Amino acid sequence: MTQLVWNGLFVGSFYALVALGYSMVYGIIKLLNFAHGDLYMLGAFVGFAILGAAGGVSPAMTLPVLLAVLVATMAGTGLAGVALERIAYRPLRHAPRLSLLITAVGASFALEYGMRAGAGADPRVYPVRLDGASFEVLGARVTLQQLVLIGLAVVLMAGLNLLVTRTREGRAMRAIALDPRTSRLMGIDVDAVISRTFFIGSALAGAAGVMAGAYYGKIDFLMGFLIGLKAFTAAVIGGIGNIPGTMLGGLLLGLLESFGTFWLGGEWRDVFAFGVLILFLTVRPTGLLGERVVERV
Amino acid sequence: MTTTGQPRLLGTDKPPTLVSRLMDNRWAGLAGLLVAVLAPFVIATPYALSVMTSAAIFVMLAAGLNIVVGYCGLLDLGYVAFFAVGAYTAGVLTTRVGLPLLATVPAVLVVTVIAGVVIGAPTLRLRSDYLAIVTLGFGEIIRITANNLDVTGGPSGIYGIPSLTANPVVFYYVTVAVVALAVLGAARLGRSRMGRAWRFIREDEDAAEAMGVHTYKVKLAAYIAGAVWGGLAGVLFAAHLSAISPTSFTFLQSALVLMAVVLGGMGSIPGVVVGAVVISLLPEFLRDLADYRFFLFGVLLIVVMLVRPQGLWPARSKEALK
Amino acid sequence: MLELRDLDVHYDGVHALRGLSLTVGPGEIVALLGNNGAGKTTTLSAASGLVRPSGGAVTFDGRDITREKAHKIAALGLVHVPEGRRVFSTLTVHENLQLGGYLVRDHAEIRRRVDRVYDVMPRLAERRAQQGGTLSGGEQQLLAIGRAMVTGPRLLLLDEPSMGLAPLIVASVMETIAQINAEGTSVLLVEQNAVAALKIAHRGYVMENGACVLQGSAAELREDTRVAEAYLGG
Amino acid sequence: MSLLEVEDLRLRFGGLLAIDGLSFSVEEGEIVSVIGPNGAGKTSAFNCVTGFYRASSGRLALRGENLLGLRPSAVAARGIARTFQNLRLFGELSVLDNVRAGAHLWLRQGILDALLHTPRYRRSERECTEQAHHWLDFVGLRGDRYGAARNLPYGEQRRAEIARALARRPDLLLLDEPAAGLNQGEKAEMLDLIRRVQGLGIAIVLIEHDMGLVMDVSERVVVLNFGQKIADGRPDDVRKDPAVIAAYLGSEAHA
Amino acid sequence: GGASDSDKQAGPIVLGMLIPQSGSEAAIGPYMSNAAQLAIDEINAKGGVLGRKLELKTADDACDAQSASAGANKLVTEGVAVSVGGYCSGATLPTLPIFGKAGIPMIIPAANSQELVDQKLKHVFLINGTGSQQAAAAQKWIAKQGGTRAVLMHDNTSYSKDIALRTKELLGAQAVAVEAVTPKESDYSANVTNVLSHKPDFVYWTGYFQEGGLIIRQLRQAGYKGSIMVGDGSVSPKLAEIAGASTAEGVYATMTQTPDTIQGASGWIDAYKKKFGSEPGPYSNQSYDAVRLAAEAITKAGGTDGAKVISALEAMDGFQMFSGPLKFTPEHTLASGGFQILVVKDGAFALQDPLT
Ligand SMILES: Nc1ncnc2c1ncn2[C@@H]1O[C@H](COP(=O)(O)OP(=O)(O)OP(=O)(O)O)[C@@H](O)[C@H]1O
Ligand SMILES: Nc1ncnc2c1ncn2[C@@H]1O[C@H](COP(=O)(O)OP(=O)(O)OP(=O)(O)O)[C@@H](O)[C@H]1O
Ligand SMILES: [Mg+2]
Ligand SMILES: [Mg+2]
Repeated sequence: MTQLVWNGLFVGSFYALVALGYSMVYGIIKLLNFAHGDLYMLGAFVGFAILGAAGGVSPAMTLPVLLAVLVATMAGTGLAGVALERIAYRPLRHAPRLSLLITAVGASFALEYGMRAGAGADPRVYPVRLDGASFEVLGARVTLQQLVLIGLAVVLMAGLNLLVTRTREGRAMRAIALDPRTSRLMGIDVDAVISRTFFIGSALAGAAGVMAGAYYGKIDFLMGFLIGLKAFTAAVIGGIGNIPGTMLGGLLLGLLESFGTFWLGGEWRDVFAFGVLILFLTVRPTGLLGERVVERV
Repeated sequence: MTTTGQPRLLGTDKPPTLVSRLMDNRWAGLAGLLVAVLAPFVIATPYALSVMTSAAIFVMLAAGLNIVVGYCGLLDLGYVAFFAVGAYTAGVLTTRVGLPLLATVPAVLVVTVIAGVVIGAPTLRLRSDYLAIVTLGFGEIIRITANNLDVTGGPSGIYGIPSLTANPVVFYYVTVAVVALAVLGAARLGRSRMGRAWRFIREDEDAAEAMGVHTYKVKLAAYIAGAVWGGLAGVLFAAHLSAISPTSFTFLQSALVLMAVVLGGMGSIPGVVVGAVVISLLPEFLRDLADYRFFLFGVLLIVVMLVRPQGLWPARSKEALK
Repeated sequence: MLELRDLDVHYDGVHALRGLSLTVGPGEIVALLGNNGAGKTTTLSAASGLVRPSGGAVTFDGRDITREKAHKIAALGLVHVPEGRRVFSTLTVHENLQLGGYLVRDHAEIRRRVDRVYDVMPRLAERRAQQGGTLSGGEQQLLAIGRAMVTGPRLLLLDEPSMGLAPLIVASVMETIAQINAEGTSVLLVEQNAVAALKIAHRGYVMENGACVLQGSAAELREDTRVAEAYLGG
Repeated sequence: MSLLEVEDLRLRFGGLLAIDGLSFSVEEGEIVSVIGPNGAGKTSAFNCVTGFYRASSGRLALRGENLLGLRPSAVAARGIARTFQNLRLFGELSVLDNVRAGAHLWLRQGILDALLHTPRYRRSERECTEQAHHWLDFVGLRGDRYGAARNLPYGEQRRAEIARALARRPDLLLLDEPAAGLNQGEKAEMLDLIRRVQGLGIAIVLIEHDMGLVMDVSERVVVLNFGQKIADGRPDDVRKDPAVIAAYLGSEAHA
Repeated sequence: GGASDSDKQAGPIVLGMLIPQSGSEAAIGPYMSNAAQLAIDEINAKGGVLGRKLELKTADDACDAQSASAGANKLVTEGVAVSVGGYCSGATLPTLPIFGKAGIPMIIPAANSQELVDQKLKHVFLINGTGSQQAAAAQKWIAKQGGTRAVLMHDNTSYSKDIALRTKELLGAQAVAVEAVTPKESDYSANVTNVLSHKPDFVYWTGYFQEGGLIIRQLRQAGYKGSIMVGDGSVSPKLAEIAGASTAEGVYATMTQTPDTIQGASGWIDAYKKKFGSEPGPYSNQSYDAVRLAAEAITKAGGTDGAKVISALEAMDGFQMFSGPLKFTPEHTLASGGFQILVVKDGAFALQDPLT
């Protein structure tokens, strides 16, 4: 039982990390950024390349080296996200919002199959492994690495939450989401704020990519697709644009999958998870922590 | 996003040009149909026929989704669910029960309408973003269920579905005829009282309610119409391929249909047809690029959208052309 | 201070401004009157960078801002309160006001200005935690004006600030505008309530069909028969 | 029996009692104005009547038929049409299409008619368009009726909204600040328009802050303050009511 | 195909190959096409077939019925003589009538679900061991190892599920659970927890190496000490790499003979590596064999006429393939699957037991 919970929380924290970027981007420009999962994939490959270039890593140094790689990768995918926004999304700022969906899917294809052309279809195996002994906590088997990864994820998420709720930058993001035109009248540089949002969101995805690569060991050019979908789901469930909600959404999805597998078996897992989510949304149509939007007439 | 200072293409008061007149009245439709009818005379290899038949079916799917997304503004990320329901219903009834294909059509209609109601009824009260995730979820649920059940043949699906006719050329023409009727029907619905109500809802639900539009029922109607179009397209699909399996009904398929609608121009029938043809044929044209195929497909999508942000053939209000 | 010279604005197919020229001097309140569709809103939007003129020039403090981006213009101190209120609907009243201070780095200063708004508009103080979108129409209008006050503008463009306000409040808002002006902010005021506008304005323009057809001091305009007929209610 | 009866209506938002025991009635063909300070609850009252807000308690009836708990479209079907304080046109649709929305309830046309383009379909479409033009003429819309509604200047959008409501052919029309954003000359036109609407036998409830218009056009004025009715009577009486002057008009505003 | 023989007499003989090059199974495609190309190059170097060169045309089936159907039609249009592709069963099924109508024989190297041969189509030949053959091998080995509580894991695709369910049937009470996983994910801890809750002593994974590697690793991390076995889809050097060499040590596999285990075939691997810069993978050897078999059949038939090639294939007896000497059953499946048990030793698969 505790094992199920722990499994769910651990996977869920990955979902949450990826979902955060999704949620931020969705929150600010209402874009279903299908390419977001592919930035996660890109992060995994960038980390792989950096590690490969750095040569062998002594086991004792694994964590510090990984941290350095993590930061470098975050910068890399962050910039990639910014570039993506610049090229494929910004010119469509005034087009119907679903038009962006096309360029997003296009970007997703381009990233996936571009990576395939560059790195091959074969999966790659990370040169370092976060292997370690496990110990029992309340009957669940836990490894130190898992704790470190979760800790890292929590730190990143908490920082982000502070940024969005407490700072003027965060207020600007929310204002742009509601009314970009009026935001400009307030002196908000809408383009710059959106760029920064993409940077942060993509950097988080990249971080998750490296962490997944180092923890699970295997990466491939399609690894972002499924997790992208799940991140989207988590973001929506949590209440779009709401950071703590998104985190909860990710964890909830992880738990649902874990328990769904246990109760109904792996083949019905997603039916269970989606079924519960749909039921939940029909009862609470604004997601876990979504703002109740009172539309006045 | 809210309105911006940039002028939009929609609803201009420019006088109609010859081109716009040609583009938006029935001539465009007839010309499209003519192209479809004459195509086999130009190229009739099995490959070309197969691809063209698939494209026609895809057009029907896009026309159906256009009712939901383009007219009514409901973001549906699981449209392929209805396609699957139609295809599987036809597949199961022909292979397991032994009905001829045509005889399955009434059953397919019933089942898709039920599916539309089941999926739509509890969820249509949701805001668009949430509706998107719920439809996506339903799409996945349908696919996984088909993958897990025995009647649906599990992961390898159903095979040996009888076609309407053994001759691919004849089947192509049957498909074109059905699809043409479906497209015409969708267009006519769009120009009716119901179609206008869909658009009112897309623009402003509250104002639509104030005018007496029962938004819930009208949305459900859009959903059911979309479901029926999707289901019938599924029957054609099953007959065309003779074998169906869950891999044909993934989320990616839903996304592709949605792309066809948006790429062509949401709410615009000629646009949606063009979009569907482009989305289904482009990968075939790029087939010879092997490894670079989908990379280029992606890049092209971006480029096309940057050049024509409103879609290839955007909707214009009927009045704009007068 | 603000000068619009021979401004042309085209919307897709519509020639909304046709060679419009006007100026606002330092310390002035200038009223801009005109019928529906005359192009008043367009004039303000062109000045604040929300629409791109197709011809002519906009200068602010001698600096050409014709092609400047809206947020840069706002940073220069030219602040536009748009038509139709446009409050941020899911942000609270307080957050809306804080956003007005987006460009102000000094937290204490923002707080001072927000408090000042609460002083002048006690209704907003009562509702500080209510979502902007759920305010009544008039309350939203107050919020939009209050939000602009927090930006600390040097030139304020107001698009129909009295719209939807109760008579008592109209008077007090006009007083507030005069007060802000007295403290050194210039104002370009688009108003349908010409009586109220000309009461506080120094000068005024009358627009028709995208161009100015009449200008003069407030007193001159009040005396003008055409103005009286069309805008002052005979 | 009155056309519209509102009795002891209450509406609560969290701690705020936005409408507090409001009662008033509207007779057939009458023009009643609702005035009051900003935030008094006028728009909220409209929203309760039209089903957009669900009143916490009270009674609402049109010709004796209950309205409480109906969804807005059902209220509209009973014969009430409205405009919105913050304009709610269908922005991307043409002005004409906007007005066609008013025809939704009386247009007789089935799905099959539309699919087969039966004579009935053609007839009803023609009638719908004719009616739309008729009402646009009626309100005197000057702007381009073929272009997107959101491109109209503000004042014209107001008119288009009224045309849309009229195309509904209501018995009762609720207008929320129709004269906001109009100048004196245009207000005079609005006054005329309201009178002409009344001439069609349609009763009108009007929320308005322009006292000139209110005093000119209304047969009765209801005054709200903090969700409560503080006065109800003929314009001349209400104008002199000290409570109304203190809460709303101010000593000089009725000049 | 049969029809266009006369005018194509002089040109090269074209073999068609449908493989996934995009979509979720895209990683598999190159293993198959590379190996096929290798065989073709070898044959051409020896002078080709009947004096004509062989040529390979691939088409993407994306593991999806519609793409597969378009791709098959494309190959037909391009005049292929024999189809040597087919990987996903669901995508291969709709191509059967397409090739059938054109009279083109199909030698299917990978897809092996029962449905492919259920229709008793004359032109369809499977050269991969069937699910029941592999299941039989698995059952034998599990019994031999004394496994009493086996859990079968599959990835919910037809291939893998088929093997798992057949094995379960053969094992009877010794199979305590079947666990399905969702392919293409990274975290299988929920499945692993499930599996371990049944206290197994033998876990048999019938899917592919990508997930297989992760599952082995996560099973071991969760403290599972019993035996692990994988199906032929997981037999790849990548398996041990993903799982971690030490973790994968001792993992069994059910597999037809592979180059590693066939005497003298190590040269084949080197040739493959030299040409493509990577190791061969799943279905490389079957694809290689499919081409060789097609060439042999065409030679025997004395031309590319479909009916004659089919007869030649049916008559084939003792043609040496990786899986052993070839003979088709009346169903057109391999008479003997030739499954053996491999084991991971020092990070590579080695023969453990030929199960004869
Ligand atoms: N986005 C737009 N697209 C096309 N035409 C527009 C657009 N915005 C305004 N117009 C047109 O430009 C002209 C000027 O409009 P503007 O809004 O500036 O008038 P206004 O004087 O502010 O009117 P009002 O008093 O009603 O607010 C009008 O004819 C209007 O129809
Ligand atoms: N959804 C809501 N949630 C919370 N408070 C609300 C909501 N809707 C209205 N209110 C409050 O109820 C009060 C009455 O609002 P209403 O819109 O009815 O005022 P009004 O009389 O129309 O004012 P105005 O003349 O300014 O339009 C206001 O104080 C408003 O802030
Ligand atoms: Mg204006
Ligand atoms: Mg109001």
